[in-house]
Parts: sequence; C-alpha cells; structure tokens
Amino acid sequence: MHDMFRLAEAHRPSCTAVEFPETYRRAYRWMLLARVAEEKIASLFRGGRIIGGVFLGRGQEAISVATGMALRDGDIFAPLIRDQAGRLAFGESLLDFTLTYLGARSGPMRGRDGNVHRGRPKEGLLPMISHLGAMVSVVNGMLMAHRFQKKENTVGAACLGEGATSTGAFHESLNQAAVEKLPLILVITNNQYAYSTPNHRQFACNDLVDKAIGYGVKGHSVDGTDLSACLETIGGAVCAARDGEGPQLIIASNLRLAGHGEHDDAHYISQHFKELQLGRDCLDVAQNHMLAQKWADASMLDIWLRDSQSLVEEAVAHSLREPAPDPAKEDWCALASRHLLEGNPPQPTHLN
Amino acid sequence: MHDMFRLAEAHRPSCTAVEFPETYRRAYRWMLLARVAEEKIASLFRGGRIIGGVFLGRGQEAISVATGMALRDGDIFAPLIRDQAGRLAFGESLLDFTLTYLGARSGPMRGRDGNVHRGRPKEGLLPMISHLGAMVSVVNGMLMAHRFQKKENTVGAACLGEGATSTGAFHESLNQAAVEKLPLILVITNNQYAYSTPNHRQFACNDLVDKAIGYGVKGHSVDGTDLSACLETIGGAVCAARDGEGPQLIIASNLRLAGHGEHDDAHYISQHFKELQLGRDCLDVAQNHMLAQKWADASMLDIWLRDSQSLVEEAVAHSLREPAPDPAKEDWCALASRHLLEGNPPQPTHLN
Amino acid sequence: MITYLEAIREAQRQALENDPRVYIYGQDVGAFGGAFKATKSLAQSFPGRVLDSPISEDAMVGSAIGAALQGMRPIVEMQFADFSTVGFNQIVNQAATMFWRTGLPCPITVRLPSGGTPGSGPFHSQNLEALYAHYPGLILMTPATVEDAYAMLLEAVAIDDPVIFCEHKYLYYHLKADSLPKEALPAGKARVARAGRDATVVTYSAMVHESLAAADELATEGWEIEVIDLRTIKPLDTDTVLASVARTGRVLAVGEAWPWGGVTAEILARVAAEGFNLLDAPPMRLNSKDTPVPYHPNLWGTHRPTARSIADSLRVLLRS
Amino acid sequence: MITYLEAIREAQRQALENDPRVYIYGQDVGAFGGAFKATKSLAQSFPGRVLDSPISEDAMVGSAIGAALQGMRPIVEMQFADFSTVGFNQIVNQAATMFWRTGLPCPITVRLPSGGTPGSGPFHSQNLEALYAHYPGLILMTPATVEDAYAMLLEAVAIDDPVIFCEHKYLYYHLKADSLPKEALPAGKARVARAGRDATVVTYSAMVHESLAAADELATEGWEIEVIDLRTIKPLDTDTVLASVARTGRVLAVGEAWPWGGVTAEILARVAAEGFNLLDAPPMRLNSKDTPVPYHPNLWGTHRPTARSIADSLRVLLRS
Ligand SMILES: Cc1ncc(C[n+]2csc(CCOP(=O)(O)OP(=O)(O)O)c2C)c(N)n1
Ligand SMILES: Cc1ncc(C[n+]2csc(CCOP(=O)(O)OP(=O)(O)O)c2C)c(N)n1
Ligand SMILES: [Mg+2]
Ligand SMILES: [Mg+2]
Repeated sequence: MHDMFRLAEAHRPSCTAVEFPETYRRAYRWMLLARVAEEKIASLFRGGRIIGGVFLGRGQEAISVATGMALRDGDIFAPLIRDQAGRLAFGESLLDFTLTYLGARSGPMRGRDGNVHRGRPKEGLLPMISHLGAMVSVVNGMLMAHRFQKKENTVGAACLGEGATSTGAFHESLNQAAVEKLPLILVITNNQYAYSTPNHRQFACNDLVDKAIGYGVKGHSVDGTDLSACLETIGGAVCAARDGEGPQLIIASNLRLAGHGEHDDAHYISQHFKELQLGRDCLDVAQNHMLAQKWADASMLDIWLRDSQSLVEEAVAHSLREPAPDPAKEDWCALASRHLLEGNPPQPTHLN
Repeated sequence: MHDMFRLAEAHRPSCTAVEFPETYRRAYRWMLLARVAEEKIASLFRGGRIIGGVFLGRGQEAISVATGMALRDGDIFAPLIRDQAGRLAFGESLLDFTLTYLGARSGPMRGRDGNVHRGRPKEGLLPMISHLGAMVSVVNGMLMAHRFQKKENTVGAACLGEGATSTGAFHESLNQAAVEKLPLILVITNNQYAYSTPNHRQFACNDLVDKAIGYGVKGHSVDGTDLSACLETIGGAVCAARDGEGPQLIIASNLRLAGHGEHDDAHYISQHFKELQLGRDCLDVAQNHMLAQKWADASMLDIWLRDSQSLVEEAVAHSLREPAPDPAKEDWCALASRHLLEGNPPQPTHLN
Repeated sequence: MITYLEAIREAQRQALENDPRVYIYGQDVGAFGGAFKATKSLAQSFPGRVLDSPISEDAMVGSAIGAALQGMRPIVEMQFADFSTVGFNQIVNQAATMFWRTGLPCPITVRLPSGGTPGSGPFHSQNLEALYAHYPGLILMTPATVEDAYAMLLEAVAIDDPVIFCEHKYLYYHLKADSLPKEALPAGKARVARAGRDATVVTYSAMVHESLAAADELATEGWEIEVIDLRTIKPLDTDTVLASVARTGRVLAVGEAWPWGGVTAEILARVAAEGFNLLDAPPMRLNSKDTPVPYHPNLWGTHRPTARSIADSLRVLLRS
Repeated sequence: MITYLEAIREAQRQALENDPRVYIYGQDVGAFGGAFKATKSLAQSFPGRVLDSPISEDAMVGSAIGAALQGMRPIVEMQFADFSTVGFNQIVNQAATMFWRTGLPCPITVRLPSGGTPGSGPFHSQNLEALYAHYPGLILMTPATVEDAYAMLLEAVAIDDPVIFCEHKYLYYHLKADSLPKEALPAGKARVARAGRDATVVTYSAMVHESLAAADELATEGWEIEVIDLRTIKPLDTDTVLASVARTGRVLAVGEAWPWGGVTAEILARVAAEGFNLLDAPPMRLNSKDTPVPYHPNLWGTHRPTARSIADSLRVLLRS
C-alpha cells in the first residue's frame, strides 16, 4: 500500500541486537507518520468532520512504535487507543485508520465500529472492545491456539494504560498468561493519568513494575519518551518471550501530550509533570537524537515530514471520497451461521 | 448464649503483645469447638440429614481463629467457607451455624440461604455470596463508611483461599483498599489446592506474599499450622491496620485436611504435602504446644473436648427441633421498600 | 432553562446537601466532574464526598454495597452503562440479594449513562435495563424528562433498595425544562405523556420523545395516539398501561434495546395476559435491530426505532 | 442406560475425538473431571486438551475467544452458571460482537450448569438464559433430554457462533435414556414433546418434565395438553409454537427463571403479536417467584414452577 513505508520482513528486529541507526530511523518515520495522521484527524474533528470520539497517541509514539516494530508476521498485536504508531509499524494500513475515522463502508469495520475500534484479527491485529483489559486474555487465547497448532516462536503483545491495571481483566489475564507461560508482552504505558484520574487515586504501589514479581513474570521499566530505550527494552522483552521465557510486563513512563480525547482540554494535567523528563515529547527527543548522532539531517527530517503529510493527505482525500454505509444495503445479521437467523429454515443435524 | 465461651471484650488482644498463654488457650478452645461442630455436621451429612453442601475448615482453624480473635466490636469480618473457628471467635453463635446448616426458619438466614452463606451484617459479620473475591470490596465499603462516620480505629478482615487470588474481584478490591489506605486485613489461606486445582495451575509467582509490593500494601507470611505464629502475625497485622498503616495482606500456608466439600474424597491431594510441615493438623500442633508448655494438661484437654461436644450436641438438638421454613408463610418479597412491590399502591413523592 | 444532565447534577447536589449519608463514587467524578460533567463542581462543594475511583467497576459497586450496609447512601457513576457489565456481579448477586437474604436494606444508586448517540458505537450506546430488571431485588428507573431525571434520582437515593438509574445520554443536552419540579409521580407509576384514543404507545426513556414525535406525525393524519412513559420499568405500572389499552384497544411497545426479551416483551406479555379482552388488534412491538449498536450515524439511525419507524408501525397497527 | 450428564460427557469426548480444534477449559475439568464429572476421564484420554483454568472466568472466556479466532473450537465449562456473571463481559461484548464487527466467526461453546436443585441456594441455582439471549450474536441452547444434551452439544461445537449451552443440573442424574441419538433436530427447531389439543405449554429445559407431568395429571381429568420443548431459546422457533397454538387455542409459557422478562415474556409477546387470532383465551405464563432462589427445599419447591403449579395454571387457562 504505502510502499515507501512498507519494510521488508527481514528488516524487522530479530532476536539479536537492535540495528541502529536503521531501525531507529524507521521507527521515527512511523512515529512521525502517526503524529501527522492523528493531527490531521484532530483538525478534521475540530472542523466537525469526525463523528464520535478522537483519541490521540501524542507523546506515546515511542513506546507504541517499539511494540509494533518488535512484532513480525504471525505475531499478535492488541493495540489500545493510543497506538497509532504501533499499528502502522505492525502493518496496519494508513487507510484503515482514515477510513475508520471517517466511517467509510470500505474500511475494515465497515462503519459498524469506529475510530480506535478497528483491527484485522485474521492478520493478527485485534480490534479492541472498549472494556479496558479485555483484550489481554484474547491475546492469551490466540497464543494458546498457536501452541495447540504448533505454530512456534510467535508472540503476542497487548497495550494498556496504567489506569487499566486496576481492572479485574488485567489481573486475570496476566495471571493466566503466567500460569500458561505464554509469550505475552504486556505493555503498560504509565502516562500519569487515566482520563483525569491521577495515579495516586489509581494505585498505591511505588512502581507498577513491582507487580511483575507477584505474577511471576519478568518486569521491565523504560523511559517512554526515549525511543532508543523503548526499542531496546521492548525488543529485548519480545526476544525473551519468543525464546520461551514467558510473559513480559513492561512499564513505560511518559505523559499524555493531549486530552484524553480531543474533546478534553486536559487542564488537570499538572505543570509539574510537564517539566520532568517524562513530560518530553518523544518525537522531539528522537529527532534531536538523530540529529546529534548524525543519523539524519534537517533536510532529511523535512522530507520525511512532507512524505508523511502527503501520505496522510492522500489517505484522507481517498477516504473522504469513499461512500458511507447504506442502511438499506446493510446486512443486519450478527450471526456467522446464517441458517440460524430466525426466519431461515433450519437444517437437520447429522451427528457422527 | 454460650456463656463459657463468651469472652469479655477486654480479653481480646489489643494492639499490644499477645497475652500468652491465656489467649492461646482461648484460641484453642474455639478451634476445638469449631472442629467438633464441623465433625458433627459432617456426620449428619453422611447420615443424609443435611441438604446441600458441607464445607469444612479442618486444618484451617488456626489461621481462622487468629483472625476472628484479633477483631473486636465494631470491626468487620467477612469469613469464607473454612472459617468456622474464626466466626465463633468473632462472636457468631454456634446456633447460627447449626440452625443454618439444618435449614431452620429461626436461623439467621431463615432457610433462604444455607450452610456457609450466613452472617449478621448489622453485627459486622458479612454473609458471603459464592462468587469468590466478592466480599472484599464490601468490607472496603464498610470501612469507607466508618471513615465517613468518624468511627475510628475499626478494621475489617476478609478471608480467601489462594485460588480466589485469581479472581478479578480480589485484585480490584485489594487495589481499592490500597488506594483508600483502608484498614483491611486480607487473609489468604494457601492450602495448596482450589478444589482439585494445584497451585501451579493457579498462579506462577514464587510466593503469594510477593503480590503485596505490587499493591503497595504490607505483606506477611505465616505458617498456618502454627497457632502461635498465626496469633502473632494476624494480631500484628490487625494492630498495624488499626494504627493507620493501611491494608495488610497475610499469606498463611497449610493443607486442607478434608475434601473441598464433604462430597469430595480429596484423592488428588498429593502425599508429598501431607508429609511436610504445612500438612500438620493445626489442632494437634496447638495441643502439643500447650502440653509442652504446660499451659494445659491432658485432663483439661479432655474437659474442653467434652464441653465442646456437649455444646455442639445441645445446639444440634435444639436446631433439629426448630421448624423448617413454611412456604405458605414465607414473605416472598425481595424489596425492602414494600410500597414498590407491584400491586401495592405507590406513594406520591415529595421533594425537598 | 435546565437540561436533563443539569437536572441529574442538581439532584445529586440536593442529595448531598440534604443527607450526610450520601456520597458519590466513580471514575473521574471528583475534581473533573465526570465524563459527562454530571458531577461538575460537586467535589468542590462537598469536599471528601465525591470520590474518584480506580477503573474497577466490580470494586466500585462492592464498596458501595458495604457502605450502604453501614448506613451510607452511595451513588455510583458508571462512566458508561456498557461498562457496568464488569460490575454486574456485585449488582445482581450482592446488592440485589442482600435484603432478601439478610433483612438489611442495601440502598445504593447506580447511575448508568445509557443509550445511543450518533457515533458512539457498540460499546458506548447500550441499553441494559432488561438485564437488571430480570433480577429480583432491584428497582429500574428510566427517566424520559428533565423533571423525572431530577425527581427520580432524588427518589432513587431515598429508596431503601438498590436502584439502577438509566439516564439517557441522548437526552443529556437535547432536553430542557424551565425549572425543576417540587413534586413528582413516585417510582412505580407511569405517566400518560400524551392522551389519545386510537392506539397506545408504551415506551420509556429516549423513545418517549421519538414516540411523541410519531404521535405528532399521525395527528396530521387524523389519528390520536396515546403515549405512556413507563418511568420505572421495574416495578412496572401495568394498571396505567391496561387503562390506556382499555381506552384505545391497540398497543405498540417501543424500546431502544435489543429485540429478544426486554421491556417490550414484558409489556406485550402483560397486556396479552391481563388485558387480552381489551385488545382490538394484535399488540405490536418495536425495538432496535438484533445486532450490536453501529457506530455510523447512518446505520445507527436505522438500528434504533425513530419517530418515522414508530409512525410506520403505528400505521400498521391502526390498520389491523 | 445413559444419563443426561453422561451424554454431555460423551458429546465432549466425541467432539475431542472428531475435531483436533476442540479443547476444554475450566476449573477442575482436567484430571479431576469437573465439579459434576462432566469431563471425567477426558483429560486422560486427550492429553493436553482438557485444561484446568485458574478461578478467572473473565480470562477463561477471553482466552477461548482468542483461540477461536485462531481456528480452535474451545469448550469452556463454568463451574456453575451463576459464576458466568464474572465472565459476562467477555461473552456479551467480545464474543457476541466479534462476527458482526469483524466478519470473523467466534465459535466458542460456554457450558453453564444451570438451574435449581434442592439445597443449592441463591448462587448455585440460577437460570441465566434470558440475559444472554437478550444480546445479539449468541445462540442459546437449553436441552431438556438426554438425546438433546448430546446432540446439541455436538452441534454447539460445530456452530460458527458463540453458543451458550444451558445444561440443567437437576437433569444430570435424574434423566436417563437407552442410547445416544444418531440424528437430531437442529438448533432453532422446537419439538412437540407431547401432542394435545386443549392447550399448549411452551417450555424448555427442566420445566419440560414438570410440564409433561402436569399434562399427565390433566389427562386424568380428560384434558389433552400439548407440550412444546423449545430446545433453543435463541433462535426461537415461533412457527412450531404458533402451529401448536393454532391447534389448541390456548397457551401457557413456563420457565424456571425469574418472572420479569425472560423466555416466557418473549413467548407471550410473540404469540400475542403473531398469533393473536389463534387464541381462544388470554395467554398465561408461569415463572419462579421474584426473589433469589431459596436454599431450603421447602421454599425452593414453591419458588420454582412444579408439575402441580403448572397443572393449577392449566386448569385456570382451560376454564378461561
Ligand atoms: C472497564 C472500563 N471502565 C471504564 C472505561 C472508560 N475509560 C475509557 S479510557 C479510560 C481511562 C484509561 O486510562 P489509562 O488506562 O491510564 O489509559 P490512557 O487513556 O491514559 O492511555 C476510562 C476510564 C472503560 N473503557 N472500560
Ligand atoms: C467466581 C467463582 N468461580 C468459581 C467458584 C467455584 N468455587 C467454589 S470454591 C472453589 C475453590 C476455591 O479454592 P480456594 O480459593 O483455594 O479456597 P479453598 O477451597 O482452598 O479454601 C471454586 C472454584 C466460585 N465460588 N466463584
Ligand atoms: Mg493513563
Ligand atoms: Mg485453596
């Protein structure tokens, strides 16, 4: 689809060292594309062109992209609301994003679901339901299926915010993964707030990574604003999981650099955090790092930005031309077994 | 009611050192009474006199009694299925036990609920629902109410098995208690099995007490077969909670010396465990300890046993004479607001 | 002018003011004032009594139950009704059974921001009243007006039983009234929202307004449609429904929830069983389609009943 | 002779044998064979395919959904139907919406040991079929016979949609058949369990047997009662119900679940709406009482419908 952004499988990080600066550059470009794409959607939202909520990953691109990039074909990815960068890196088409946000019939959710609730489960990309924590055990089950099917060396990653660690679903599923020793990578992005709720109203442990030992899983902490650290930490955790070392719990610290959704002005975010290292914009950090390392120069950054912008403009323009769903043509059937729709004649059952 | 077993409030352990041997003897006698009472019910069950399940605390009396004894008037207790000893120590009448198991109309549950599902919430004793983990947040709420009501220095204890730590309810409620810094004492009795399920299919951490740090609560481990240790550990934890140190998680290790229920022969329990220290019968351990310490002699033990037996026989005899519920006289109304029962005339609402 | 949402806020303010036993607990309800601002400024006005909870619906409800047993009157806000499924067990097995099992009342109010709005999709649009109404021991309120949103929420807090308060998100801003009421019909009492003689629509919550619009439309065709607003769906005011059917001889039950079971089935079952001889034509029902609630407004507008589809159903009913 | 419980076990054995995609997951289902022994010896016969789960109903169902998406056919055993309330969200929001949202089928079977038995009390006796049937995207099976327990469970595993399989605990040991069937009616098709001409009882699961006993009793009084066993309550075979009502003119819907909503409401609503002119008398329904299920057998025997209370209702129906 987006050829310039389509990376050959072989270039994805394997279970060896992360190949800087190539990987880093690739990661940066996904992050940039995600940022540009989301800003475009945000501006469409402000213009009244988006129906429903808009949820951005601004400030979370580094941890997200690191997760998406560490995965490969056959792996499972269950992104959450702030994982635009990871989705792109995992292989989700930019069009899936724009078509879904714009409610097109031709998007993967066909207008039935919207915004961040999209995925292609056949391709390993799970479409989140809203109930926080609920996707993790689904990833577990996919990994259990791989085990039954002798599909080896696959892993599954699920992303959550720190607020979602308070759900029963988080707990049951992480424990389940630990008992089954599944290659689950559970990435918790601790962005200091769950909607408006600060961490001291959400949990009381000193550090969320302290939860790992209580589940018997490996815990990792990482600065979520530092792309290098994210690539290395997630890369390492994915390798460990792939090598049979069981579930990996990653806690990335950062700050949400946006409202909970675009309707929210995030006035409640404390200035204090903005001044800390975790308040940095990971995109700036990555850009400065590349410039300092001479992995890119200003003109290159500019080209990448413009490439991203034109990709996004193109995807949006295409999506805006796509027809909306037509209720008259809609197949109002929630069952895969059409013969069980009431009104259809039932078939006799033969047992063997 | 059972005067010889009614202990003056002042004799309950306070937030100072446990007063051996008096406390120990008292504890032993509750344990013994619980054991005798449960054995009686089990024999009635074998004789077909009990309808529904029978669940024994055999082997768990020490940790249970320590919990019940550490609490005092105004505190909250949410026992689970193996807490007969703790219930008695907390002040539940033996008759509540026998009347409920025998389904009498005059029992606290009036035949509406049975066996271990009894309580007197007005007196701080919560009647468990079956869903494991569900009582803990109810205790939290009662403690929150105390805080609102400026009822100071009360605590609440909830008991669970290790299997129940896998529930979402366990997790949400312990986290809630930690966030609210509630004086919750959560006693987990790790008896190695949840019904037939061994620990390695239930969790993967090395030691359940390692969970404490991940919630930011204090963790304690104790040999559940050793009454002294149980009294000291629970006593200490309760004091800490009462002193404002927040939730206390206690992990007691032992073995269930009975089937999951009396219908279960527990054939799956590994011989290995029976030979370990945790496989000891806490009642034997306590008895030997008292004899060794000369806190009691054989004749004293014998008198206590016979006292227990006669109390139990009396309670059972009384309960057997009590009438069963009469469906014709039953008040089939699930609402406290009778005026909202359909058929009753609604009252106008005045708002102020 | 006061909106439906403001009425809910005012009722909570009243409740907090009048009754020291009341407190509010839910995600972001504190300083932030709630996802929909239903508790805006209450934390500031009532320090320590409007508490942010962790994202733990099970523990939220469980703790409210415990507090209620100790004499408090908690109001729990679910961020969306849809998320109450993860607090479901505490509501239906702990709160709903408490009084019957122990004789001790369990006066909690659980607020469920319910129902569809354009673009909300499968997990922010659900109408779950039928789930809860199925269980013994719960009161189900489904206010359709600003006045009822206010009066019934105050009543919910006063009631000794657990009340599931289904407030409709579509009405939050759309519905306005001049002032708040001083008196109101009690729970268990339905309201004739519009008098008529040709057919009765029995409905509740947002569908009251779609039904009234349908009645307006049919009025232009010469039909007089009576619209009953149930207000509470448990207890359900069969008498008012039957009295209306006695007048009109025809009944259409309309609900925004899914078609299998639910309020419309209960209404038809009661009318058929208790008012069979009042009927001049087969009773009808209209619900949403039997799929998840779609995200796209085009689909959503067809998925749920609307003034137009209600009017169409009424035309069939009137001809039958 | 084979019992209803054994039929469930045999169906699972068959499914495991015929289809490598099948596995079983639940508390104590492995070496122990399940709380009711419904999976006895299966772990031994199919190593690695019958797995003990932690006490985590949400994760149990969630993982089954994931496995199904990857091509497996999991069977999840809830230890009691009552505990499915804590796995509720995954069933109704994840499994039930999957196909409609993504086009990918989600073939899981969730076995719910359901219904009352003496002494089981409020939390081990529940009938939750109406909850699940309310949601789009689920199939609800409620087998009443040994043959159906077997055939429908096999069909459940074969069906591409999530199936909630409500097996009745009271029938586990009480019900016996000579052998297992080779063919069966499909899901969505009701069965005339007893032919009659004076009135129709529409029912399902354990209440089929109470209704048959009531029909026997009424036969001694000269009445011929037709009994319809719905078999699946979603999809619900309205045609067979209406055909019966066309013959008898009278209908009583009987369910063991609570009275508000549920299967009996749905039946009456459909009969009234679609078969109004077939009725010679107001349709009736009979459910349990609107309280939690009581522990004591004296109370339980009055709480749920029985042959006697069904016969009493039928006498009223026949006189009306
Ligand atoms: C079970 C459940 N309860 C409530 C919500 C509503 N909700 C959506 S996002 C959110 C905050 C999530 O915070 P966090 O997990 O920290 O993620 P972040 O938004 O910070 O990335 C809440 C409460 C939900 N989706 N699911
Ligand atoms: C949510 C839930 N799921 C399943 C059950 C069924 N159940 C009752 S007791 C039990 C085992 C409990 O084991 P554990 O917590 O270790 O306590 P123990 O019996 O060993 O004291 C199970 C699975 C339940 N009561 N609640
Ligand atoms: Mg967050
Ligand atoms: Mg145990």
